[in-house]
Amino acid sequence: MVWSRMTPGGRALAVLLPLLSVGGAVLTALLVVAGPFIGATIGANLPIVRFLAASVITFLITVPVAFLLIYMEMKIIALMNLRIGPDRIGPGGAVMSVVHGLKVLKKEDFTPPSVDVPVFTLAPVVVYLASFMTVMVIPFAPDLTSVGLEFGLLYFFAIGGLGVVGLMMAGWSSFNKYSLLGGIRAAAQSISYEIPLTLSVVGIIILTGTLSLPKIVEAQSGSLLDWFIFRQPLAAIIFFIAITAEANRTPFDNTEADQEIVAGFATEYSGMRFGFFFFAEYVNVFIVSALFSAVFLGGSNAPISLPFSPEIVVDLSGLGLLLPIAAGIAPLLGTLAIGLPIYAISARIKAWQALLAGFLIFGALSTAAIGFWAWAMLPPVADLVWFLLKTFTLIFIFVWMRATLPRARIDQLMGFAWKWLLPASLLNLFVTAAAVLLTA
Amino acid sequence: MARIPGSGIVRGMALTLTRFFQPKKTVMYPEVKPDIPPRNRGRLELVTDERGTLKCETCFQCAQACPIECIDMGGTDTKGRYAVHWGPAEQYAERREESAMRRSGRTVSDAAAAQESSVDLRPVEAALERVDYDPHHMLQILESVQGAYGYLPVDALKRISRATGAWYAMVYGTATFYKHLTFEPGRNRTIAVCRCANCLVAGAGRVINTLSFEFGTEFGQAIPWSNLRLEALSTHLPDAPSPLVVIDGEPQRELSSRNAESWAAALAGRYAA
Amino acid sequence: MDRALATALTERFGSTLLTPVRQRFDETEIRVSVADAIETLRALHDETEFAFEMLIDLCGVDTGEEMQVVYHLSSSRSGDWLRVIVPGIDRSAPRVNSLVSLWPGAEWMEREAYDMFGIIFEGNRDLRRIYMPDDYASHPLRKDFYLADDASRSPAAGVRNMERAGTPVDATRGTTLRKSPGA
Amino acid sequence: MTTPLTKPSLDDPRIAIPAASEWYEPAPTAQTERQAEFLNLRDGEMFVNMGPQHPSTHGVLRIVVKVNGEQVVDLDPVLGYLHRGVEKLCENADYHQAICYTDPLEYVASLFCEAAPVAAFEKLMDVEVPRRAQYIRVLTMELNRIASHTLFQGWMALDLGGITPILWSFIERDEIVDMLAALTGQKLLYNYYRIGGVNGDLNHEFMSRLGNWMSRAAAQIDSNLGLMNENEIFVRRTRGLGTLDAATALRMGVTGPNLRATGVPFDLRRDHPYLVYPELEFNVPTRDEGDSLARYMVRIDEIRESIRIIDQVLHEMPDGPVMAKLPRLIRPRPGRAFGAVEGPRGAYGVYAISDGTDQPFRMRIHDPSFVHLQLVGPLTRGNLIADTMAVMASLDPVMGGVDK
Repeated sequence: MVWSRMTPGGRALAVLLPLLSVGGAVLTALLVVAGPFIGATIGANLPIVRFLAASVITFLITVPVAFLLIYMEMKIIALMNLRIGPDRIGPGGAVMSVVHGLKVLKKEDFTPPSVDVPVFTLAPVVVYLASFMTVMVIPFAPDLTSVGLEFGLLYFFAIGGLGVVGLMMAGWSSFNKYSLLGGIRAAAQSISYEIPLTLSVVGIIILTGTLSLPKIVEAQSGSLLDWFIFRQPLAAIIFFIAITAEANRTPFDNTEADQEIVAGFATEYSGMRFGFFFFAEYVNVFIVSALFSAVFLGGSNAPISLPFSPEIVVDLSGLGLLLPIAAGIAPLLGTLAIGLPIYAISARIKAWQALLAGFLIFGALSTAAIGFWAWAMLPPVADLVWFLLKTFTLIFIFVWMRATLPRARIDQLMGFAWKWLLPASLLNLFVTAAAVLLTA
Repeated sequence: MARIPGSGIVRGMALTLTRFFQPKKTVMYPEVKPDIPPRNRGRLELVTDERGTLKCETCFQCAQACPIECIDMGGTDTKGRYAVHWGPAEQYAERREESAMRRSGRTVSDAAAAQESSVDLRPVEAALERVDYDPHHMLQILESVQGAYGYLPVDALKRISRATGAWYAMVYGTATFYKHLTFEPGRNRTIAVCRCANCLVAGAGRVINTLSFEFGTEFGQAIPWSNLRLEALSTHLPDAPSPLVVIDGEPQRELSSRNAESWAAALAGRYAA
Repeated sequence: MDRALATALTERFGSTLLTPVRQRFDETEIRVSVADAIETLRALHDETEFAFEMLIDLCGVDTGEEMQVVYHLSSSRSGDWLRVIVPGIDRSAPRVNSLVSLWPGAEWMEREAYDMFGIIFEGNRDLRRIYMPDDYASHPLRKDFYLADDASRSPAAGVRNMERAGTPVDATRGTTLRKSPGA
Repeated sequence: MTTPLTKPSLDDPRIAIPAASEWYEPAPTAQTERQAEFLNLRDGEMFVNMGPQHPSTHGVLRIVVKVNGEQVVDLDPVLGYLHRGVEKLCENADYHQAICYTDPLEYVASLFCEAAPVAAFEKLMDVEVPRRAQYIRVLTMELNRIASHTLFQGWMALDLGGITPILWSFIERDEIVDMLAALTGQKLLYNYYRIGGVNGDLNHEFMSRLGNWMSRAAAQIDSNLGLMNENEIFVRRTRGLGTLDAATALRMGVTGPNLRATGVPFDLRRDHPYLVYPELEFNVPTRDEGDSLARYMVRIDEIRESIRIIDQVLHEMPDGPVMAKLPRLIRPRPGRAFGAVEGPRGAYGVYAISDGTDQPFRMRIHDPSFVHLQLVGPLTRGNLIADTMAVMASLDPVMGGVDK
């Protein structure tokens, strides 16, 4: 029998190939038969489909973003501490946070016997839900936002404020005094900082006359000086401090001050429930940074217009059948073309090393070329890159602050919000309104 | 203190940023081993000379000087006899107390064993005899000792350690590990059920079944979660009623053949509360 | 060695000193009775010619026949340590007056001496065990301490509490503790 | 039927697994007047247990805090989780062995824990320490003081929520520790001082490492301090917090930097000179404020003074033996002796009584952290929970010494 002499890979292929071909045929037939019907259904229910797709995509975005942020935090703080930080798993330890996530997933999800079970179970879900629902309104680029709400800013503050309900739920239901203190701290802190946070952007709302985030970004589309950080510097400072407190970042991380109240609201949580809190925290950092760059740093607007025109129109249609042939041969030729000189340089370099280096260099070059082409051809790519660049710069600042600053005391924190930030934001609002009135 | 508010924070931020780019101090441990200073005294080793013979002259000075008695010497002489022995037990026994004994994990010292026992040790001997002085049956020994005294007297523990050669720490550790073993007299209580023919006819079997079900234990064993023991009564007490249950030597009068199950369930409920 | 200090001490406390002032290296030693102890220490602290303002150490000593309480003082006027020994405390019921009114910092050191020797300091408001568990039965640094018997007498709260069946005690008074669904 | 002693399993019905209702510790019954006062809860107050497993306790300390919201009403430190009975152990060991029992007490600066008993035993034996050994002791002690103070600086920041300074501090400390390891062989518990001298002369590796470190120590430590010293958040959290005045400090038996931060220039190196300190030139830094910031700053000033002392010692180091002639078995005449040294946390003293045998009859160890821990209560009453940690960090207790 042939089967007994086959390798495991061969057996897998022998099973999979017929299955795939049959499955593919069935699928094709279905598409041919039912295609128009599916198309019509999607077309008729476009809002629902769009909503579902947007929800799934936003949910899926949060996971890699959280992993990336956790890695960034580990690495940057380590480097600032004169350590190396994660370096074993993946290039530069980059997969470390993913492994952390897997570890958290497989840990025991322990429910202490004295907790209020429904509330305890629901709390991390509420926290995570609140943070990922706000991702929906972030204007990554013009036309690249999940839900282009007219009242995006308001939605953002409303849903963002929902997170504190989850923290309170966690703190209350855990039946632990540390958790309770953490939950109450979270509530007090979030409520206090919501006010200057909201008031500081009212000036911008007056200037732009809209609550829609894409429109606020659009209002900053002129030169660099049109960015609201230059037109509303006081508001920007207040907003930055307030989002630091909202995201519970150092120096305002009193809700989970481990030297005082162990882990605050998350003390009794373990396993993936704790993972939800942890993820939500980092997603929060990402979204507040994104919001700051959208509202104050011009969002997806480029800070400088490039001196040359990036309009490159490559018409490849004239090549006809040669195009796929060229696409197939190009990597091989490129690898050889770069690898041979490397091989010739030194006798110590082996042929496979030269070829590998050639392949890698060619890969990098072609990726850069394609990226540049995409940049030039597709405006959303450039916009997205600018937006993410600004956002991650802000995230770097948050991590940098965490590596540097000690924690403020809870009463100093509250005093700062009510005695300094609130009057300052009111002053900013007053001055803006007066200026608008006088110039109008 | 800086004049401008926030300038201290900014200076700190600048400092961390410069450190961000400075060379790192991490020692990549498994690849790079830290150098052990030549004066390190962390590891004991027997040194050999260039011809491969041991340099140790068995002068015992190291064992004598070792403050925490981690050096012990033993071995065979040239005729294969077990001759060389140096251990803290002989040398320091007379001036060591129980604290050192428990800490270092040895059998009871002579000085401690020489003290006269406050309890009659014959049941201990009997219990030890039953398992042929085998320390592997420690739990069984302790259980039967506790069965005899109702608790574990310290002198009994010492005797067990001396007789079996088990470390006192191990005996003590076993005794503290299991909850049904106790060091305090008078805490253990027994529920004894008579199993004479009269009682069995009158419903003692039902009482036993109900009690062992309710307490979750086998008949003749300690009840895991309390200091109670479920036992058989050796003989029927004179002028006692006929399903007879004796709790701590007190015959229970309310029990009759009709209410056997309910009474036993109520009893179990009373102790579980 | 501060000869002037010895002279001054002899002049001031001549009658209350149980033995002559003894000096060796940078240490000066006096002995006073239990009754005079606190008054002597107060005088040493308050009077400007001594100004022994610092209590460096307070400890108990069990000599096998009697208990002692030993104070080590330091003054800005002298480079000598002053050791005040209060000997002759009854071993079966050791009892001395507390120094807390004079040096509040002595409170824990007295608690330690109580814990280790069973010396009762009258006037210390917080005289309870400091190192050993609350229900420990004996005093470890006494010369008649014998551990194995002692362990059997002491219930060893730390370990046994975990194992002891007990109803939850309401520490917060007024709120009731929830029972878990299983209980 | 025999039941062999096998590995215990939690399925064994004889092993008690407490039911959920048993997890609550019974409230302690008041044994003293003060404890009754503490256990009496007024309206709106509750107890919060900090420790023995808590991220910010230095070692295994438990503090029962009575709080009203976030405000600390009262607190009661519970000691004994690290109690090893070192005094009892020392009574059962001979004089050389006693030194290695005291060594792990204050594990952050363990040379001082050796210096005090050695000083007491030398008085008992009436032995003169060679001058070179005295200089070596001063040198190593000052190095250890710097190691302890740099670590304190990181700890203090860590307890206030800053995560970076502790790692920078450990880098500094590691250099000193490696240096001492080259000299003594060990990294944490050196066990270097002997009755009558030190164990081994200075070696080349130690001296080269020391020279290397001295050339940049001051600048490096100053640079590290730039992170916290002027940070507004740090200063606001420490200035005016836990203020101790000089009179109270003296009454509470406070010594060391905590006392000097209240303006009392008391330093055993000055006031009860030992070794060669009288011949060295150094300042006793003091501050008048007495708050947490002052305690922090005094320690930083002390680092600079220690560097100065090391410099002088290296210039004046004489030649000669490092060990006095002594019998192998130490058997002092009956007598009493008190030896004290100025440790990084205060006066570290040993009162030894000899009865003429080779074991101390009684060995009393006085640890400054033990006294300073008493202050946490009075200093934090009325402040917030977060301040408990800040004040405790600034007092710098080491639980190994507190619990003995």
